[in-house]
Amino acid sequence: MSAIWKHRVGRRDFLKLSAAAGLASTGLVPTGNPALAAAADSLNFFTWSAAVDQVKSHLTAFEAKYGVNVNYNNAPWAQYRETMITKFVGRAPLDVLWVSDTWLPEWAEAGWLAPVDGWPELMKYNAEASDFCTRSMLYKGHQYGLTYYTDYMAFFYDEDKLKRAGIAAPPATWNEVVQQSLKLKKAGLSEYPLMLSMARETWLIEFMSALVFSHGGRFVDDEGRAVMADRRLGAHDALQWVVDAVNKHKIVSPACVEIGELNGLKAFSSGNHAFALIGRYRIRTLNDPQQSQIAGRVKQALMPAGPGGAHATVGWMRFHGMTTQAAADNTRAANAAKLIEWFGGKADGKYQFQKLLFLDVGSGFGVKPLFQDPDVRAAYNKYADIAMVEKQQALARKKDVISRWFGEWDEQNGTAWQEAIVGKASVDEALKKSAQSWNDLSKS
Amino acid sequence: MTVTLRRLGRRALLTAASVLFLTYVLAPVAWMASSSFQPETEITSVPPHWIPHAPTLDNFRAIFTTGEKAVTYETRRQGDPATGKFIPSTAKNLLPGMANSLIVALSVAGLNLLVSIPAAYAMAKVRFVGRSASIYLMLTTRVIPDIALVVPFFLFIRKLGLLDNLASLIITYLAITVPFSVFILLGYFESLPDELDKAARVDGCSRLQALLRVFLPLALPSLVAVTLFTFLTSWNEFLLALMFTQTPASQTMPIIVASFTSDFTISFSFINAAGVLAVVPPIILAVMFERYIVSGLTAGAVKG
Amino acid sequence: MARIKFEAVGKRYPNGFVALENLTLDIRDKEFLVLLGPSGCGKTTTLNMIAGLEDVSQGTLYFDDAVMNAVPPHRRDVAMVFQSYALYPHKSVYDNIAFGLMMRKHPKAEIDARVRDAARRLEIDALLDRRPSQLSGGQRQRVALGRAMVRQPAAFLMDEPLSNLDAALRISTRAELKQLHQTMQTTFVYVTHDQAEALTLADRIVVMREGVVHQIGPPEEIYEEPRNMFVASFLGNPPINYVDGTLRQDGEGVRFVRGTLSIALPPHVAQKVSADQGREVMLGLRPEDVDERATPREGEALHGRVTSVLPVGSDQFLGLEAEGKLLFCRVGKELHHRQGENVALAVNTHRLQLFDKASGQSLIWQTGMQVL
Amino acid sequence: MPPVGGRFHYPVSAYDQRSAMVLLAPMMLVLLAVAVFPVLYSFWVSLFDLKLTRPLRVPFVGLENYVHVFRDALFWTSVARTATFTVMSVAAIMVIALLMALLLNEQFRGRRVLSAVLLIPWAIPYVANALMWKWIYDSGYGALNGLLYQLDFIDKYMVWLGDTRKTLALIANAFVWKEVPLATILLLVTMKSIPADLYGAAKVDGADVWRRFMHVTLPLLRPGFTLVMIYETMMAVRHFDLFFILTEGGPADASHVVAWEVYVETFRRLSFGTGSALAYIVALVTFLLAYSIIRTMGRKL
Repeated sequence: MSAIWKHRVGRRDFLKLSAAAGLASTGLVPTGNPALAAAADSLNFFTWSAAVDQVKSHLTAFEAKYGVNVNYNNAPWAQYRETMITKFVGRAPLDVLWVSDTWLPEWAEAGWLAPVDGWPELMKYNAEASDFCTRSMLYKGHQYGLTYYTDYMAFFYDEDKLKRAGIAAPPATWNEVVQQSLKLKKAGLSEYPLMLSMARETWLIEFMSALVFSHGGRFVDDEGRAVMADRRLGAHDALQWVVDAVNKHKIVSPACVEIGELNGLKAFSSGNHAFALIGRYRIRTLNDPQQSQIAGRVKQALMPAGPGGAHATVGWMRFHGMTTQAAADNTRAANAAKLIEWFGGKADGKYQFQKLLFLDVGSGFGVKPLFQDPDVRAAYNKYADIAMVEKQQALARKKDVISRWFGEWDEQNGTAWQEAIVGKASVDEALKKSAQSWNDLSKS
Repeated sequence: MTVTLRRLGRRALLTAASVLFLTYVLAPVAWMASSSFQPETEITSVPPHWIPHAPTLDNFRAIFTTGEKAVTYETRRQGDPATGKFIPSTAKNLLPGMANSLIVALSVAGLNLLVSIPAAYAMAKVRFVGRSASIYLMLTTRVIPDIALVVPFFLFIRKLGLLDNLASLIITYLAITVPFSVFILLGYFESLPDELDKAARVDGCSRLQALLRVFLPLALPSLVAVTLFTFLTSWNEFLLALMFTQTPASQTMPIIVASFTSDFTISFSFINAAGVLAVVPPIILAVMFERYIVSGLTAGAVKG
Repeated sequence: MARIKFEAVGKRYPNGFVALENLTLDIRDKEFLVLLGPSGCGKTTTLNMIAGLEDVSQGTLYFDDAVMNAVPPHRRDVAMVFQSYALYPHKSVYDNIAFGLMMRKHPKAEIDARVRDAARRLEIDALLDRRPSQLSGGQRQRVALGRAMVRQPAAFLMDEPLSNLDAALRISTRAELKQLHQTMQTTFVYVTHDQAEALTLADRIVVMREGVVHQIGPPEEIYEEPRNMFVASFLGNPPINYVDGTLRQDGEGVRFVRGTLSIALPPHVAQKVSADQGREVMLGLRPEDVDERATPREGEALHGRVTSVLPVGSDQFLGLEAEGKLLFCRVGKELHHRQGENVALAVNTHRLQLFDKASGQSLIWQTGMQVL
Repeated sequence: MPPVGGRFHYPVSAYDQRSAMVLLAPMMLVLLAVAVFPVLYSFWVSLFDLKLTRPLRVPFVGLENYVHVFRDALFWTSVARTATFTVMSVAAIMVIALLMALLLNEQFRGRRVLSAVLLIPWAIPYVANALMWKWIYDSGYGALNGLLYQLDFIDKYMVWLGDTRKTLALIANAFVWKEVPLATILLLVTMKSIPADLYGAAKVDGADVWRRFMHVTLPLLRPGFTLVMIYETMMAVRHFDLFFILTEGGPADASHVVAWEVYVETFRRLSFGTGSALAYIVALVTFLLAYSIIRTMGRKL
């Protein structure tokens, strides 16, 4: 039973229940509840379940140094938004958490996240951070945290397969992707040469953005108007290309709508494909013999360009944020700031965590000085072409759909794209639908 | 002659049917079990190995050997949280999750008996104003879809500050179990002769005493059935748990298992291992208490 | 020890069915009262009301002078034997018998003494450790009796306790019950639909039908002086013969006439009906009330043709067709009638019953207490 | 002093009434608190535009949420999907359950084993069931592909859950596999209740096995079938778990059933107002079904 009592189920709660049972209308507006108020001398830190060991090791050091104990928990990335929102509205004790750039407006507007620009010791790191990162943490002129990691969508290819198909250079345009894929197909080197994950999950928007940007299109213009349905400026070319790749050229598996980023990664790493759209940092895994059957053969090329496009791709930002409930309590706020600095800034004068993440997981960092770090360069050269990495990074763009209503729109948009891919709707219909829901939501 | 022929034919037919039957029911489970013993490299082989060539216990080991030791820079696993074998870092949550499920299931089963027995007895043996009304209430609540309860429950649980707390599950599971329990018991009590009740009361039992001293001992089989159902229902429940729990502190087995599918690093064989662990307890219960379950199910369902 | 009094008691169910109508009945202390009637006549309802198992929806029920309407069974000092015996399947015979005393918190030693004593008297002391499922019907019935006996209740209620026993056992148990009543010195209320049981056991019989009491009285009175055709025909086996006809006034008195059949009514009857010249009536003739040896005198002769001869050992029954009516008569087994032969029997006119054809009420035994 | 003669009072003893109330109190409390109140409350909520992402502004909108739901094309899609899923599943369940019941109704060695094994699908959690089938259907390494490939039914691995034409049927299959045992048990009970002499009589009339089945078994199984049909319909209409784990309503809207729509509306779009409006509609529909249950089953009251 102890577990129950640990969670403070007791006479108290049941009295509360029976009392509340009588109330005809429990308030629709949340009210705080003492039962779950956090102890001031401890912090609640919540992340999605990535780099867990790296986080833990870095936390151990933190606790040792400041004597603040930290309750660390994590949830799968796929359910992270739902989980966090239920925690916010449930007033669960929570001080520091990982935030994805796409959720910032929603969470800031709802008053769940607190700006951290009141803390000079945190702001000072902006000087050394790439301004893409800093911009991604801004909302309405306030900065909401410090970096966890930043990365972009990369285009990988299996050098070996290309050679065997007699292909000299990786594709520079999406058109070449088709040509080369057909070649590979004919050579029997791969059933579906291009690995594309189009399953409805949190990753989908990153894949779609990469495709759209590299085709020189936009979902939304700078004024926040939906242009995705626009045949010239919009996502039309990108989506049309995907639809053809699946249905006309058959170079992308029709199963792509059920394959998430992770299974895509595994499929690619087990050698089923020749090309893949995957988060840049995955190249470490892909070239690690322990985890990949094509280790050493995976190379990065610039994101292919669409007719009207350059080689642009999408970049994303994940960062450490502070909750309003923490900010409201001086001691907790102070500790939270310490923790954010420890992870997002320097720990003991070094960008410990950023480096750790890079060395162990390979995930990209937004702090420029690390590029000069010898260990980092050494590691990079082991499995990647650092020049290419930086070249593509320069072409990475912030998602243009980040907004208060992103969460809701994402649902609609995901469905729309899939409908087009499985042929239940035309490209135009799909994009019109998506644009429609954007406009409705932006008015609400 | 023809008789023996027919008997032979019959036996052949029955055997064939039985084989089909067993295949249909067992094959999927068997495949899950087989997968759970395969290393990641083997499980991704095409076509699949129906029987593991290099059986391994790694997946189960990952679940059972999870000391919550402090991780330092030195002791950390390098690479992704699941270097190499794709075993999710959350593997260690499975056992606590099962513990949570156990606590919830036991509490719900207990509360069910407490609440349902007297009610069922009253409905079955006492003539009182509002009897049929209460039976209707019970029958109606029995068919409220859980999905329809989610929103009000959520707001309500939040109001009580019980989100991410086992209590929220225990309370809400009553909604989906109590009507069924009452139903089964009602059916059973009704099947016991009224004269027993009368005899007991003439012998000096109050209503409560008649229930405790005479009916309870006689209702034992149905009590077992009810306990089993409420236990299994709570042990298997997914939707409400998904809504009301967010951290391993309160997440039950189904949630943890489901979370593996959407976790960063996913191992097919590991998920199957988790699946195997999830099905073992219910299967044991089901096979052990088959008799009670069948009788209970029929008692519970046949009347609607 | 108790006197049980029903005062204008009624029982009506929500669905409007009336189980009992305006029953007024005074059960004397230590009396053996039998409630007799066909199923659905309200006898069991009446019994359950005494036990407190059914609620009195109208009127008042007294034990001695205490109003019992609202007193639940476990606060009434009554014991009951059920038709199905309703033994507790999960308890041993001993515990079954002891249960009532336990519930009433008697000291252990006393309980034990009483249980063993009762067991001895019922000759089931060898069975005390058995479970009901291991007992024969007769043994179960005894356990049920024992369970009630040990209580030494103010009232001892029995609901068709013998109906699940085979014929032989039933007869012998009757005697024992009678004996039990003597020794227990308490009020017995006994429900049955078997008139023979009623006649043998009762101090008084209450004949009921469709929730209404038709007659209350000692067995012989009920048998000899039935107040109406229902009572007359419910008791007696084979049942009383009815012949419909008219009353005819003549010189020396009143006669019952049907075709050639013409019977002179005895004075005590005649003077009751002297007024009713030409009235349509039913003549009730019990099978045993014929005298086959005496050559019938005029006015008491019953002529008929033998249609069947049924010897029953002690004596025999004749099926007799007279005036298009089939009558049954009991005659001595020494005479030898053959089918088809014509006989003349002497009717014992003093034992005739006479009813009004329309109302079915007796023209001989009117009383004020009928409620038809 | 109780009434002597005269008017009737309701024929229930005060004592029984009291004790019944006491005995019922706990259940009543629970049912009111966790079933009746929430249902009413969700109606109350459905009258507000409640968005969790906008915790501080909760305007009253009357029945607008319902209008919104009924105007939403996706809602009607989900209704269609649910209907298809339900019909497919229930039909399949009845057929398979009938066959299994017929088998278990025979007397032969090993029958006990079968009936014990039968309970396995019934007992295991839906989550495990879902994972199991997801893995079987896996288009890359799944058993289904493997088997069909080895048996030469297909020359290359196929897409299963990802194929919008197959999705619902495949999910239904997983559902059926788990629901069949209960249905079988219910049918079996009804079969056992068929008096043997009826078969005897039929035999005497010279009816062969098939005729006996058609003219004795099937007709007398009707109550069992009705029961199974209604019960399983209820289960199918509200089912959620499989859709969550197997397809998340996709691909596109191929498996976007009502239950999933409710989940998305509330916990993805975080719009509790419309969410509970939806939920309320579902509840009402189920209540109608419930009513038909009580009617059809003729539960004597």
